[in-house]
Amino acid sequence: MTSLRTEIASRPAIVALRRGWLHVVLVPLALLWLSPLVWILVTSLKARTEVFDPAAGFWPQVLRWENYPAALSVAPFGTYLVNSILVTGGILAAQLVTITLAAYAFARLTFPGKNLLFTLFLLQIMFPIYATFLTNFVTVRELGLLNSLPAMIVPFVASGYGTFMLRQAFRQVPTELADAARLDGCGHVGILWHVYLPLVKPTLIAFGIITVVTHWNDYMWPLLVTNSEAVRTLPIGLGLLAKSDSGADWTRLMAATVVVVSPLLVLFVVFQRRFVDSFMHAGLK
Amino acid sequence: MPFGAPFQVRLREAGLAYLLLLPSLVFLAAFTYWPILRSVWFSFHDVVLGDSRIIWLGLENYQRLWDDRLFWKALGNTVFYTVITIPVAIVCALLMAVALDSKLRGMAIYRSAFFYPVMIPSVAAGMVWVFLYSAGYGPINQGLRLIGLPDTAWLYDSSWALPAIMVMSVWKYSGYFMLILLAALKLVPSDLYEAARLDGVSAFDRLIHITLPLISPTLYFVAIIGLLHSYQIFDYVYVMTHGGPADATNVLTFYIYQNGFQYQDIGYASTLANVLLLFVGGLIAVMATVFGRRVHYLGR
Amino acid sequence: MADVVLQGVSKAYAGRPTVHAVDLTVADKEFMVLVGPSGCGKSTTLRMIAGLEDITSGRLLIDGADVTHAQPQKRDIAMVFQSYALYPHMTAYRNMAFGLLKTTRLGKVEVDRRIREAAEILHISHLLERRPNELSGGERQRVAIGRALVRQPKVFLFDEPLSNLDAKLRSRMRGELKRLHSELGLTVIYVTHDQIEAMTLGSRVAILSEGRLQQVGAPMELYMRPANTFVATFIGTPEMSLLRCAVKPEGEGSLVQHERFSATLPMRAGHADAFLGVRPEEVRVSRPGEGLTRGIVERTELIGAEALAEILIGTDRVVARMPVPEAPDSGAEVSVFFDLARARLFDAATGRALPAA
Amino acid sequence: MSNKSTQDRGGLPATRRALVAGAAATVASAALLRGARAQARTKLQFMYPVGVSGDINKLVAGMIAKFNAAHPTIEVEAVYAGNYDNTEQKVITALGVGEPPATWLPINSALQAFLGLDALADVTAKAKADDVYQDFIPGFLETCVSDGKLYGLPFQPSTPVLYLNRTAMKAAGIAKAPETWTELLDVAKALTIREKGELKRWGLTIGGGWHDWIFECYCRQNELVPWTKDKVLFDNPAALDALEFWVKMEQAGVMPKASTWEGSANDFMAGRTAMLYHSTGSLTNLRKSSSFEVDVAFMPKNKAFGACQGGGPIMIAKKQSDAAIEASWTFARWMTSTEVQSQWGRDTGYLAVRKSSWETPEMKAYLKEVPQAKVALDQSAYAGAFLQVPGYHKVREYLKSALDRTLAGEIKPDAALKEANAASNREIQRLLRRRG
Repeated sequence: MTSLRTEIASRPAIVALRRGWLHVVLVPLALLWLSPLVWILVTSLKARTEVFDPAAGFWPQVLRWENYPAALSVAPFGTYLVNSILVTGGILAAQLVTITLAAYAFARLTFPGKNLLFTLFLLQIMFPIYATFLTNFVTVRELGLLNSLPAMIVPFVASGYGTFMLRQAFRQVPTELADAARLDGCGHVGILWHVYLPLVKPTLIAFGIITVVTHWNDYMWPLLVTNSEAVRTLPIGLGLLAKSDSGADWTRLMAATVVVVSPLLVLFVVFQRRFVDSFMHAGLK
Repeated sequence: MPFGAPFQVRLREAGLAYLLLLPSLVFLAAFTYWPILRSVWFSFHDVVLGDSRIIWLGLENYQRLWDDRLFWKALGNTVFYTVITIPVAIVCALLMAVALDSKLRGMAIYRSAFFYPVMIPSVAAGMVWVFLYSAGYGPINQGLRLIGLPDTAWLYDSSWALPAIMVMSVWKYSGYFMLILLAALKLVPSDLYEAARLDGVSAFDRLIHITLPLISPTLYFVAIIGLLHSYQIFDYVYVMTHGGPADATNVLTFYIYQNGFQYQDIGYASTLANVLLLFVGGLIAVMATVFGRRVHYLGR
Repeated sequence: MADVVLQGVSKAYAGRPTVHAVDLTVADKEFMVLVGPSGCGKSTTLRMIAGLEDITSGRLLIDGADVTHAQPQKRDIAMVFQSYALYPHMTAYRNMAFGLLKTTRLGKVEVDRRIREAAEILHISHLLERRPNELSGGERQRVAIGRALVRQPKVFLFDEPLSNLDAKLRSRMRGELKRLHSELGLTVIYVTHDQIEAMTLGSRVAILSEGRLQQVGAPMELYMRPANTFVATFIGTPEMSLLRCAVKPEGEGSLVQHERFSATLPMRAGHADAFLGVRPEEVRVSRPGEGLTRGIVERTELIGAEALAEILIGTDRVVARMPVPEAPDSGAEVSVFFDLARARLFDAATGRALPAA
Repeated sequence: MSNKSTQDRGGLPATRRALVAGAAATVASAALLRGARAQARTKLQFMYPVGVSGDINKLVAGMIAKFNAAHPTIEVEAVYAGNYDNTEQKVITALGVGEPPATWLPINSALQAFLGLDALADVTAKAKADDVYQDFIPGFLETCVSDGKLYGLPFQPSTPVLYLNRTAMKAAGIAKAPETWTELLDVAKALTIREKGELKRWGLTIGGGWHDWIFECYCRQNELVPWTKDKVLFDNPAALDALEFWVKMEQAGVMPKASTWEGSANDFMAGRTAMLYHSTGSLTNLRKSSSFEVDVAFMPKNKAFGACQGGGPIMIAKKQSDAAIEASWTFARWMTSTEVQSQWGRDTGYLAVRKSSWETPEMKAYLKEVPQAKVALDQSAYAGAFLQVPGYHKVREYLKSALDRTLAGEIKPDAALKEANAASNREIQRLLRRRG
């Protein structure tokens, strides 16, 4: 077997040809995918009249870095950034706690009503807030949480999706490890903390990425439940620039977009290998 | 007490389980179950945002719904969007993942290129695509002109506006699905491919007969995620077209929003929301019965 | 005194019993092997001793204390798992230290001393900073044993610890385990499905089948005097041949009447339908004309220095073991002798040995 | 937020007058006692939308800061609430829990909706004691009037105007803006460019998303106000005639079937359309972002000139203490003062509501530089309020859908308008029934 394998792999010409062919397909596709980003970057550095002037060409005449401070002065983006971090971080932290506990119960404990409860958890996957935002809004209002950071966090504290993902991961941990830990003197909490959590780290990271991306970019719910600048998040700041009646102010909108997108983008580019590995080891099945 | 002790042990375990589930259940009850129940209850009433009076209507809202041309249009749009966009995005993602599932130079660049749209806020993405789609000066039309295609005002045209949003959704989410599928592909044992190659199986057949069955659980998972993300279309409609032209892009979530928040007609909006719940629930049920059994997924 | 006493220990899942009232006493410093085919309840029994499964009924005493419902960590036991169950995210050292730090109040220095000492004994001192996935199967095995050793528990439990090793390594580890047991004076309860492993390792062996304890005894005792047909056929390779016959008392001994022969055995037994049990080395084959009876050689098999011949006697088959040069050709008619002084009888209805021991 | 602290200081359960006196005393004493100043401040919330461009947020913040600095007894907190719809929804939500903002800035069409909720303070008397009736431009003031009573002060009125690409017109040899529908069609034809059957430039675009607003202007140009307080009149022949004219322009190939509000502005700036119906509020952005000369003209007339008001007034909540209403009035008055309005108009392109604002030296200088800014003011002489019926949101959607589908050729104009009319009136009736 091994000799065959090396034989196949060691035909460099064929391999090179195959890879070359792939690049021929992938390079244009990647460029296609990247073109909106390029457009965003280029536009963020243009003068206002250049955006629409067909004679102006694709590249800006002069790089207008001043668009960035100008965009950021429209709204208190610093406050928005802090709020975005607090909200996204708050949701992530809360979810990690709730899903860990719940997933452990579903993966490793026996109790009456387990299947029914699990189905109830899955129900939330089917009916995310976009399907129930209306009544959720009423609830949040009644709880007196409108216009506060918690209003943007509480509906997302429990995650059927995360529970499900983590339960799958927990089930893949050999039971013998839990047994060994029990003999080593761990209770349920000890087993969870010392054995399960370290072993499902990739799943936690993968889930973390999904959560952060979702809530960092959420527009609708934060817009509905916040009133004052003190509690608003970055996408609302973008909305300020985007949703004006006279047409968007493109240069500044794009500058603001770059600012909002950059933190996640940089994180991804730097850690992407780890991200992919996480998705891999998370073994999403 | 021969049976006492194990019973106690079991009791303690159940108690612990409920304790662990409690935090989740509290929040699920408040922000998932209660809203669903409430939305059912609202749908039988005349409820107006900002007014505490609630008037019993019986089935009147459902009657209205039945006669509401725009509702049927929105439902049709939602179905169209969902059943086309998800499979297309998954196929795109699968092809990307298969292409990237080898030791290529520039892997990191390709991966980033395909994944970054996921991280762009939908408000911003929507605005950018409004520009890209513009007739005449829009980059997409300029590109199409190069290959000799006529200029189209994508978002102004009632037959193209929804497909245009769908194309953008594919751009936005394929990378996400790709990443998940890529991870699954890497777990397919390579000797299976080698065995197949020795048997003279073509690359396409390898994809169909080896890769797909082996990653089918992940495909199923991705389909579910896709379904959930299809709600995101609200953001695009809200930003890009506001439901127009001629209601061509009005989808259920947006129509619920309009009724609930613009028209303050909570009762009717709840009725619509219930239909959406049924639709999504039904779609998941269909997926579960069609694929679920084959991929051994949800059951255990 | 770290003895383990099982008194009528039973286990039932959802009302279905899987282990039936097992009574077993494991003496201090004894190497007790639980053996039986898969599904016989041996692992469940071990896990009940460990406290990983609750005991449905019966009592478990370790060192005289009733630990029937005690938590695992309170039982002062250590266990080596089939898959080793090493924590993948910890180094070998941390794996060994983890339980020690959790269950005892030992200082870091003492913990370190114990680990170094165990590592020395197990020849894994150079592997301590590695993680399990950087270790070979045999090395993992040693770390797993080391993790148990450092705890210095009253009882060691082994759950098929060698089944994931290749044949060569397995026999080496067997030797090591034996050495450890005798050098360190451990009390060991060891589960395996491999009867050879059981026979070579155990100071005593307990055989289980279908959740019931069949026989407990020293390996040779089990081999020579099996309590029933199950034990008789489970122990020994190739297995004991059973010939259907009728028994009746005759003088000091008994008369055995087979369809093709009759013989007198030195032991007394009552009237019964029975099986005559003979092991391959108790069968002798010679040219036709002599012997107790005749048979047709169905096939012969060469295994190294010896040969096995399967011989048809009436409707029964017996297996004979002999030096290779003496092996008859298949199809040949041969005379057959049995070493009747060592042969045993089993009641055909109950399978129990005759006369009842 | 209402001014709870003031109310508490006014203290005793008493008649309104006593409360006013108490509150006034509090305010007065607070002004005297510097130490107590912070506590005595009346806190007001002001919810506003962004109608025009991102800068509004900044401009409003600046104005509020100025106001607060000048008024030691009042502290206004400005809340950006999204667009007009979001603003209205937020106010209504807050009304539902009994804690409305003190003041807010909705679109003028929402007047009936808020009156239906009994949410608005009647400021007629205050206005009469002031110079409001003298100095405010009557057409703007009218948008806040129902049954002869005044419910707010117009703050940022606008009307649609016709934007023209002057450069393109010169190239086509057209000297002046079209003044009648017929001329509009001719000019649009002349400005439309097709190459080999493919469209390069539209002659005219009607900004989508608000095209129902522009449609009402067309109705008014046919001497029809297509609504009364409790019903709409979309099936009126004058409305049908307007829609048929739109269809005629579409079929002549000079105008796209549909557009979006932001998209049509982009199209104009990019030279994709030579003429554009859009809000006067877009003037600054269109002027600054276009690479050609932008001109503004009256919307062409048919039987008459006609326009309707967009933009919104500052409204004051009824359910708050008299002191808070008084403070809110002070705020609304300041926001609509001569200087502030002059500045606001110049910064945004919205129309200053006071005659005196147009006479300030700054405004005069600005008009010299940007004469286009005057057009909307002149046109507003022909402008009335926009669709002030209950449930106007839904009515707007019905009408937009009818217009869209007609232009897309899915339905005939008369059938479309009849359907929209029936659906709208049913909805209005439903809401009126609920009000009892």
